[in-house]
Amino acid sequence: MPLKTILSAINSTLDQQMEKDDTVISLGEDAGFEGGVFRATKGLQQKYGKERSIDTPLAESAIIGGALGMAVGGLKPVAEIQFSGFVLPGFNQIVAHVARFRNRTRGTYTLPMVIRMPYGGGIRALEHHSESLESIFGHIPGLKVVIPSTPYDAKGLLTAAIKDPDPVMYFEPKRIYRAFKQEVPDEEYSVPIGKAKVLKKGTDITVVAWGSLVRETVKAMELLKDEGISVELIDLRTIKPFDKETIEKSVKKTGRFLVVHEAYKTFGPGAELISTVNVKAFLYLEAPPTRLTGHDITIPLPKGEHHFIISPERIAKKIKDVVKF
Amino acid sequence: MPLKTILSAINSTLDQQMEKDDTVISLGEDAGFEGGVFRATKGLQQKYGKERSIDTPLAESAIIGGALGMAVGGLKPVAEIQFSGFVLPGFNQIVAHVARFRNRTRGTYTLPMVIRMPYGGGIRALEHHSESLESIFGHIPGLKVVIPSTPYDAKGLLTAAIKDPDPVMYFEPKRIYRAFKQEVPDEEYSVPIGKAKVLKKGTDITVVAWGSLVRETVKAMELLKDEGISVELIDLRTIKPFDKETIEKSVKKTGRFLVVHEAYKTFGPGAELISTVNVKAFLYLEAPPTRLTGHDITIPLPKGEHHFIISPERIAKKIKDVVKF
Amino acid sequence: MLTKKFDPLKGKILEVLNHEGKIVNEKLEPKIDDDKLLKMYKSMLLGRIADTKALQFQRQGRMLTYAPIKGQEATQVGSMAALSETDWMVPAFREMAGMLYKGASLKKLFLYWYGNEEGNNLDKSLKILPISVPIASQLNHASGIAYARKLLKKEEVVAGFVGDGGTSQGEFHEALNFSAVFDLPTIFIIQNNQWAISTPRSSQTKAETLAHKAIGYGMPGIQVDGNDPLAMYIATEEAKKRALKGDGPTLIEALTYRLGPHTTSDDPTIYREDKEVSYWEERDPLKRFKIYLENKDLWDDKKEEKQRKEYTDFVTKTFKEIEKDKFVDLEEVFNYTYAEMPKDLKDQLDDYKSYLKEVK
Amino acid sequence: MLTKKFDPLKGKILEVLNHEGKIVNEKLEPKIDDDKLLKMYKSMLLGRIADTKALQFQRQGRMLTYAPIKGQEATQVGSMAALSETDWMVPAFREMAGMLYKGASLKKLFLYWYGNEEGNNLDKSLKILPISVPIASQLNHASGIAYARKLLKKEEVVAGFVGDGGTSQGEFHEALNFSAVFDLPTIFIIQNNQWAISTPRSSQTKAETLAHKAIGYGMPGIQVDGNDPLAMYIATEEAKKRALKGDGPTLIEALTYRLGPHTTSDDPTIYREDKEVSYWEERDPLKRFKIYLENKDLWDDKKEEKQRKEYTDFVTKTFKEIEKDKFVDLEEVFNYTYAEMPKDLKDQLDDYKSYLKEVK
Ligand SMILES: Cc1ncc(C[n+]2csc(CCOP(=O)(O)OP(=O)(O)O)c2C)c(N)n1
Ligand SMILES: Cc1ncc(C[n+]2csc(CCOP(=O)(O)OP(=O)(O)O)c2C)c(N)n1
Ligand SMILES: [Mg+2]
Ligand SMILES: [Mg+2]
Repeated sequence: MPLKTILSAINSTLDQQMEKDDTVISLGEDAGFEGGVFRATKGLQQKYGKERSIDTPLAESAIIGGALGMAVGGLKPVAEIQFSGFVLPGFNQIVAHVARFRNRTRGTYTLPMVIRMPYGGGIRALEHHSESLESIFGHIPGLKVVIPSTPYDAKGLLTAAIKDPDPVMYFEPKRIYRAFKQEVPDEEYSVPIGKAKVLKKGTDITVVAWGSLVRETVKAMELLKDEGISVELIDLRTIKPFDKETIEKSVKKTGRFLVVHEAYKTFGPGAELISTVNVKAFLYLEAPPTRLTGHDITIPLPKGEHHFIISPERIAKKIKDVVKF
Repeated sequence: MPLKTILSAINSTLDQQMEKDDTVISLGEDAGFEGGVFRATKGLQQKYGKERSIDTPLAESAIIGGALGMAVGGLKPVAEIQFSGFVLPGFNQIVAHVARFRNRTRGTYTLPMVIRMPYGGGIRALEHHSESLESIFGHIPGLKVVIPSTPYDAKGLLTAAIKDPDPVMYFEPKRIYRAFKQEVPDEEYSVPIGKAKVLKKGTDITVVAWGSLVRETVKAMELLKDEGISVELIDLRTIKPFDKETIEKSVKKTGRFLVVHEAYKTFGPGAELISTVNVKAFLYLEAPPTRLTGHDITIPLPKGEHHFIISPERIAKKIKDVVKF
Repeated sequence: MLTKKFDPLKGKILEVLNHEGKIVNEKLEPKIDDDKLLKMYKSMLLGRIADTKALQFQRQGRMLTYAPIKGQEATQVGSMAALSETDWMVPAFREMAGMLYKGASLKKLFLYWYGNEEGNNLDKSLKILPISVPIASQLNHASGIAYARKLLKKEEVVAGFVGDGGTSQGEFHEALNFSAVFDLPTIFIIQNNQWAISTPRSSQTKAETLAHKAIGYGMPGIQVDGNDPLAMYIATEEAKKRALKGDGPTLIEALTYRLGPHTTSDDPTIYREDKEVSYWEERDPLKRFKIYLENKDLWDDKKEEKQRKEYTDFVTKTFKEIEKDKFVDLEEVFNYTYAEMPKDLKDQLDDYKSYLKEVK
Repeated sequence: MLTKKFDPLKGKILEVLNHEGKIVNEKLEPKIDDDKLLKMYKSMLLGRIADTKALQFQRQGRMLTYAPIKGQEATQVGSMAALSETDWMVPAFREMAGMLYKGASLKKLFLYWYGNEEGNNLDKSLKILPISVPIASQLNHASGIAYARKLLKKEEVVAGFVGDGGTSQGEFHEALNFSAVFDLPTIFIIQNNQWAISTPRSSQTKAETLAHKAIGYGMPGIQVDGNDPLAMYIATEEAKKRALKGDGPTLIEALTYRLGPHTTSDDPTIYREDKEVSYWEERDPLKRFKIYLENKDLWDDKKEEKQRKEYTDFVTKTFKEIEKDKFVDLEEVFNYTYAEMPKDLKDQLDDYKSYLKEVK
């Protein structure tokens, strides 16, 4: 099996889906000829032509609203937004239309479409290149939101997203785009949307993370290996609709819960997971369900970013705190 | 003291502030000559002229981005968005700029500006006229978000918002725009941003609500009056930064917590309040902190809206459930 | 080319049938067969009658907000008549007459104004998109559909509607640019009815005409008498030809007027003068089209009376039927969020159902 | 009026100083005093040298992303030189030379590219807004400032910058329309450097020129040789006069070229040909301006050499200083979210501080 990074897994998955299905197309700013600023769509225009691997004008509403129209018109568009911070000009299209078309028309018009974008901090980027806005999209009925943390899942979730009859927001943890390689099967496969993955079994505490923070949590577990704490690590993978069952089962076993995310704290994703744990496992809780999150400040530029980014050390410390509560 | 509705309190507060301070101006679609579709800005153009009570072109980014520029240029703009559903085309300006200008320039440029908009359902309106998106804005560092539920607070919070050195999102519960009158002092006063209000003291359960649901909760308490349940009702008033102390104090006393909101459930405002209660009062909790919220479906058109809107009966039932846990 | 001959930069406006029902430009009179002419007129008439009734019903508190079309029937029907069944219509929210012409059922259309999503559930074969409330956003959908159909080698065009107010929105700009860049088979039709709620066209933009805006996208633009169904017909017909040849989109500014209020919650007397309204009442699209048909011996007062009565009965009956259809089922409001209901949403539905059972 | 004389609809482009350093239109040569001419040239030179050094530093991994300005100096300096100190500059992110001319400190400007918000903390009296990354969004700010200053009866104009790619964004449209509707004293300057990352101008829009877009807003538009500082100067000067007379905004399309990569993470050889680059290298704005100053006896090779050395030292020194300034304090990243830190945010800061203490 070939070894792939998350980025190359995304690239080859797009290639595979466009090869198998003529109605799958890709569009975005600089996403055609040069293959996108991260090269996630590299080679697609050369292989499938300008019409199916489209360089669009610089206009996110047109990209997303256009993709909606393409889906209505019989295509399966995969739209690339250059960085998640630049999805904002297209926010109206996503919330007012993409999320609602099925319901608005009582199922007459459905939108098999994917909106891909790199997200998250830690790459010493300029302003607006580091946001984690997953919970905002997770709040909107009608959207699905997925985030892979491995090359294997990157392929499986993207395949599932493209085949999904409904719109899927596909966030790419750009910090680990090329961080490591993994064996990724050549044949087509899906990772089901809505299913978390227990990465490591444990008995003392349940830790949920996604995207690049899965890797940071694994590092934290390394740091803790002599502490005698048995961590159960769950990669959430789908933010909406997320997998309550897996979390519930785990917390009922461990009695302790920590969610780690880079998104801002207040009204952020962790709050929802904690509230869910409360309902599903309240009587099993031995400590308050806890979150370790980005601060409620605009994610700083690189010279201050380390104050914001969540290190393995902080995760390790937090795990200890919760276990000792 | 004159009796005022929420709507007339808003109108006269704008009038008072524009009278006192030449730099306060109002702008929005149809907000000038005709005084807005709800007449919240009625009479201002006639009194202060077209330049200070502005009819803008139909373009929310221009309204919000324009207001930002006006604030930089020395004015205190109060921008009206016709319905909260139509703030979405201006979302980029709010998140990418309005929320960030102070931090981006390390305090050189600050934005004394207000973005007003009617929000919420229950008025049998067309699509996009009923959303409750407060938690999305609450998630963004740099924004303040307030929601009055009475004419008195409508004035006090709007005054505070206009005088605040930072941008404030001011959501107006249009369902109760004209629902009742209250004595509202003529003189200028502020209701502090960030402070909740205990509307009724009680000992069995803490219920937090805001906007039109405060009124519905009061009705629920009427329904419960023979049940021997002592409810402590808190009107949150400020969504960001919200008043953790008042909630903490209350829950430590009652041991039970219910938050009621019309916004969608998942990744919604209630999750944050519950998570906060968990941290602040975990050991005092006698039941899982609970939420009663809008379903995770696009808020339906009027013929189905009753399935979504939260009735006093449902609130009463939920209060009983939590108390009986 | 009409767009050359009636260059907005030269102050030209395309007119064929003037407000007195006279052909002012014989060479341009389109050859439309009699059946089609009658269908056009009847759609306009049905639209007009439904509009009038809707306002009555609304005043009686029997209907929700409704956005009247009175005065704009020719813009809508003239353009839709130039398209084929296989072409697409992407409406804003004030295109009832055009939708009727294209085959939408009156009942469905008014189910929407009665507050039921089912009203947007038009037969897919009609190729009419649902009503779009967020101003101008639908134009990007028009571009996208046009892109898809072109790529799939379908000989179809897409007509996207927007108001004069809508031309100020960023999405107007992005959509027109997108269509132009890719030479898409899109036709953008601005219903310039002179007002956006209380905001007059003159406060919306300093552009001399809205057709001028085409220049910024490198596409042809034309100003058309929007109360003249024949002018709208030929302008759209030409745009369609251009689109199918691969020459890209066209911008049509239809000069028309909203004779009624913005919506039923609007009071236009606050912001506009009666004499403006009467000026435009004289330019009523139905009046002139009726004369045209009469001159062709296709129509007369008797037919008119009969048809009016028939439509009035039909509309009243339809509205009454709609009124019977009371509330939407609980399942309905949950069922269409996703193809398959996620477990959590199912739980929410079940919770709510048990609540309803308990309190019953 | 230049905008009449050089009507983009007629294919006209405003040029004064051609690429060989010859005045091609003597009547239009502006009377700029010698000091100002020298200040203009020096700002361009400083910009060029800083740009070159920045690319070196970046290649050595000592700087973050940086957006080079090489080739666009005349557009920026020519326009800024026509404004007063009291006028406003609303940049996108590729306007370093213009910012330097207007008085921004090189150190601050590069603190930003080294990843420190302090780099945007320019002295308020400079009236330069911070760098704006979300394409075209800053133009709405320009309109708003212009509105405020006009209302406050200040005799000031606001220059808003955007790239050719930025003209596709909805915010471009909304801002221009807003300024035009209210006759605001705004000057919109498109730095058409032919590329938006890998996307050429021709894929951005079908408009014949970007100046054509002015027509859709009813404002004057003009295409200017953006590598000609004198042409940029007079175009901006006229726009300023018009703005202060109350006649509203102007759109200036400056034809220029980005000689470097889009940013330091971009490889332009992927998408464009060397011969295009050499074509534009011949049209280097500094080269021609130097000849012009030499012909006026204001400059010579010796001065050039001296000045280059001085600036090279200054830039190197500045960059090294910046490199010393290592990380931003923890307090700094929290302090400017609000005027007063809300209790909850203070708690987050304190929590984090205690964590840091504990792990130390
Ligand atoms: C994005 C957005 N902002 C505001 C509104 C509220 N609104 C509804 S109709 C309308 C005026 C539309 O004017 P125009 O485009 O001329 O269309 P007309 O109503 O005249 O048909 C406004 C402001 C909206 N629907 N969408
Ligand atoms: C809203 C938004 N979308 C995408 C980007 C990413 N991006 C940064 S620069 C750029 C190209 C800009 O081209 P142009 O406007 O011509 O300016 P130039 O870079 O040539 O100066 C893009 C797409 C962005 N900054 N903002
Ligand atoms: Mg209109
Ligand atoms: Mg460019």
